[in-house]
Amino acid sequence: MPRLSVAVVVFPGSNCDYDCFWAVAQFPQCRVQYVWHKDANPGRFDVIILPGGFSYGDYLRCGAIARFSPVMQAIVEHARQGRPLLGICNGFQILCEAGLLPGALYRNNSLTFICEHVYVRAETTASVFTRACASGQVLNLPIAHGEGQYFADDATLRQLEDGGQIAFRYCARDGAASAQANPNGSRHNIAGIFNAAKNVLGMMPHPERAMDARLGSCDGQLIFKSMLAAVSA
Amino acid sequence: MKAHIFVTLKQGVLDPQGSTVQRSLQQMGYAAVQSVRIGKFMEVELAGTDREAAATQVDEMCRKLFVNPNIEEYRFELR
Amino acid sequence: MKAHIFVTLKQGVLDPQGSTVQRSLQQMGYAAVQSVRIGKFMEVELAGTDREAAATQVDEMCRKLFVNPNIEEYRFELR
Amino acid sequence: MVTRLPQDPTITPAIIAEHGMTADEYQRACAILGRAPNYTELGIFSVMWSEHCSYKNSRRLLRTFPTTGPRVLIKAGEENAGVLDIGDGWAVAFKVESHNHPSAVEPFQGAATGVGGILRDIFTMGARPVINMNSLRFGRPDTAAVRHLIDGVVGGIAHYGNCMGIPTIGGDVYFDETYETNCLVNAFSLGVMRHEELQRGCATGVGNPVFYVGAAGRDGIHGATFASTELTEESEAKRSSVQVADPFMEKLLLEACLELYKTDFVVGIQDMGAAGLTCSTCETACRGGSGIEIDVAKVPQRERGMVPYEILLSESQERMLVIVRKGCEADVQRIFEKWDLHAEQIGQVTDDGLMRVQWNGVTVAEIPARAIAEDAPLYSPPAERPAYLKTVHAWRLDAVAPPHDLTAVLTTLLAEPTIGSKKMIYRRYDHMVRTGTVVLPGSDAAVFWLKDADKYLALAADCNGRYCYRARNVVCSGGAPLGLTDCLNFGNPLKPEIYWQLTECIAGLVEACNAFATPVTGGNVSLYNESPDGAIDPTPLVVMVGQIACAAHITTQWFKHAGDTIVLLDGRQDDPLHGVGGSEYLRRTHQLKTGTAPVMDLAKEKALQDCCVAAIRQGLLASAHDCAEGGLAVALAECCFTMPSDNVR
Repeated sequence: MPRLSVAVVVFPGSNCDYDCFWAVAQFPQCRVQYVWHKDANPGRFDVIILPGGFSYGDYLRCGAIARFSPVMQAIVEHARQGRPLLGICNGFQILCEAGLLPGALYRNNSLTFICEHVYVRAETTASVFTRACASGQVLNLPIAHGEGQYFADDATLRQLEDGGQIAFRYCARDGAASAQANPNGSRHNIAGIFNAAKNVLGMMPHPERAMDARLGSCDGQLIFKSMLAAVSA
Repeated sequence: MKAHIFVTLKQGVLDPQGSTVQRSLQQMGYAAVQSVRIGKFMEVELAGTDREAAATQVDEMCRKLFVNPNIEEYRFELR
Repeated sequence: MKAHIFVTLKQGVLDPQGSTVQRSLQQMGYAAVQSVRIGKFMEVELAGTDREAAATQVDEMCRKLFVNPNIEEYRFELR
Repeated sequence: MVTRLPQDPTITPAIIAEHGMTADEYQRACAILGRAPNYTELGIFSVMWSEHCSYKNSRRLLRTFPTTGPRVLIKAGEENAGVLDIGDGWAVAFKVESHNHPSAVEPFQGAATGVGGILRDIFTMGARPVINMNSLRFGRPDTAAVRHLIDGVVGGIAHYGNCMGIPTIGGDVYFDETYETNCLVNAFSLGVMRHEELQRGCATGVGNPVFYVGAAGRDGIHGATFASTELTEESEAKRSSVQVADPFMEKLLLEACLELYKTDFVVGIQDMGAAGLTCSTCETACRGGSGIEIDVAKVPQRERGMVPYEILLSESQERMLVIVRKGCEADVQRIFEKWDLHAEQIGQVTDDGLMRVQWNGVTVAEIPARAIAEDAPLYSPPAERPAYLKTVHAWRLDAVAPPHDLTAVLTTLLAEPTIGSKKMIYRRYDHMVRTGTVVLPGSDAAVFWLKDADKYLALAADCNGRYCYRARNVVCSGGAPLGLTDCLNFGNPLKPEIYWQLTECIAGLVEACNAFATPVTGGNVSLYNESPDGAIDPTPLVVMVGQIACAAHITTQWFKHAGDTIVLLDGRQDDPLHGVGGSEYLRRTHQLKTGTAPVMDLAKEKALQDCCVAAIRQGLLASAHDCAEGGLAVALAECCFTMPSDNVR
């Protein structure tokens, strides 16, 4: 079975690159490597991951500067060819800034950084990233962000809802997407979205931090399992 | 030459910082305050004196880098 | 009545955000950019039309809440 | 030959005093030089011999600490941080430092730069920082001013740690009137490395180039405890004592240095903290037994027209001094450029034992490196037992009526900000990045899993202003103490009762360290913590680092299954006050800060802790919790409700 090539892109200020590398390395069928943001042609990969962190110190806007890095051209091409591209936390912000995903992430309505475990509901299993989940399954994943409030205008939101492009919603333990379960004020409790072709996923929760019972949850494995199963199928 | 750029959140986009500041001002007794919106103010110093060229460049910088069109709008002045 | 308030870092105080944005603009090919300083811009809507009273109130708000006197300075305009 | 710059003011007794130096200290400087110092040299002597850098009023006491042990690789005081072996070729470097005064002036930036400074002390040793903790002391959170201070300090610590991607996994916070106008911000960091990756802060190899990474600004010059007269109107107008933190720059600096350590281009490295370039040059030369020559005109400057005095004493953040192997200059430059950092060669190592500073072809300073780094004047001011202790020790239990409603007392204690949950604080810290935090904040000790080494560390930071012992928290989590670092926060040492407090506290710590065979690996002393109505309570903070043999031994404080037996291990002496002396109960229910603290029988305490660890290792314990503030009742309550699964929304 040919090994799957997975790239973890490193921007100046990324800090979850180590955790993403470790998460993917737990799957023997994967060959994972770091790709430096200044590398204009890093080569072909089966999967690309944009990790969390504070790319360029999150100055101006989270991900505002990272999107101009030389590596972005290859990432856009990777997405255009329909291969899986996962942006986590700061990675999600970079995908929005680069126009690969609609809408924007901005300051939490509590105005403070929040790091805690939350529940999110998988809205569809018809995607490369969630096919290993049961429909409507509630996952226990940690969040850690200060600018995770998702915003899109009404027209875009309608398109996301109708197109089944909403990947995860913040919810309570029983799966109810209530306002009380919304940690940052995101519209429609959105925690993660797909592009139209559903090969690009941006999500604020950190699946790479939920890969081991010792860390409090293994639910993050479902996302990596789905992605790798889809690619090797 | 100096460019003063003002980047503010679009109408309809909730401004958590602005509403928090508004509430605390009212608690501090400034009843006259009706609304507060907070944005970014940038001073960019540019070499050269050709106002035409500077205006185009600053506009380009705004659209490319300074502004996220989903949630922000901008205006600028050349000094 | 509207007050436009500009809060900027004092001279000599390091502006990490400004210098990072300046470097990125230069890497994007905007060689004319010599310096970038980023501060806050606030629009405060006030009831009433007495410019005198408004000016004193806004000045007070700046000193009490908007500005960190250790590292920031401010100016405002009434529209 | 050292020259006098045209704009240098002539040195008068007033200027010497303004530099915080006594007449004797000035004479001592002249003796070392064999002549009078010029203005720049006066600045160098005054900052190197300030209390903050030389510990002149506490060094003699610090020397009594036990600092050796089988695991000690780098002893306290030898380098920027102590280093301990944790087995299989792995080692940890850790230390705690205070940033109290800057945080009182500007809470956010003061606390943030405090974190930045302690991180540099760790990665300058060759270690990747993987754990941050902090210990904070504030006044009562009942006023807007204190709440603003808390928000700023917590915000600054979160900003720096989160941006650097280093988890802040524990610490402690106390709220007491004594800290009303003098908050304490003690920042701790721990890094991990292979033995062979250890870096030294010494300049060796004559001719080896000296590189300056970062840029100098005028910030922080007043921060080095002295003022100076007008040099140029531009410098005076712009000089600000507030330093702005740039964690993004430090993340680049960290990654560049760690990449550098994988090569053999580096001979020595030291971060630029207090006293900036001055301290890093003379200390590296002193450790290397060599000399160092630099040209400050080559130092990258953030502001125009800086003079040698300012460049040498600038305390701008995020800077390193690197001594490079001759011939590897270009290789080192390439690594720093990859990370968009500016590295400039400013001089080279010499063998004349001197620290020589050039500026545009003129020698502006020439001082024996070893003398200035190590021969600071040391003092033992008079100590005198404080008068208030008489009344404290005379206090009897029957001075207060026993409480009739115990439940009300318990609920008031649980509502105490010092005892209550700190979730609203640690929720703002990313305490999960690097996927190693196996016991989240909220338990006795934080437990971190070093994945690459597959080893577990238990860490606890605490100090009750009235009495303290930290080994218990580490033991309750299943760990055995390895070593500790301390931050001694006291008032003005020239007041006899304060110096008595410092002397007694250090003696107590020495006794406990010896009893538990736990070495001190380094730390910090912060003196002159005073408010208008007197000094703060003595606050000797201790951060204990322990190691847990295997995952199965990890123990948390909350009850696990109904029906389990609850056992109280009680090592207390026969205390007439039954532990009520100096207790939180007395403080909050009766507004009394009195009564002799419980006397600790160290042998009994050691036996108690050994018993607890043995029980854990035999799998007998489902949980273990130490009785601290609030006593037994609060401890039992905490065992019931701190189970994390309740924390998920």
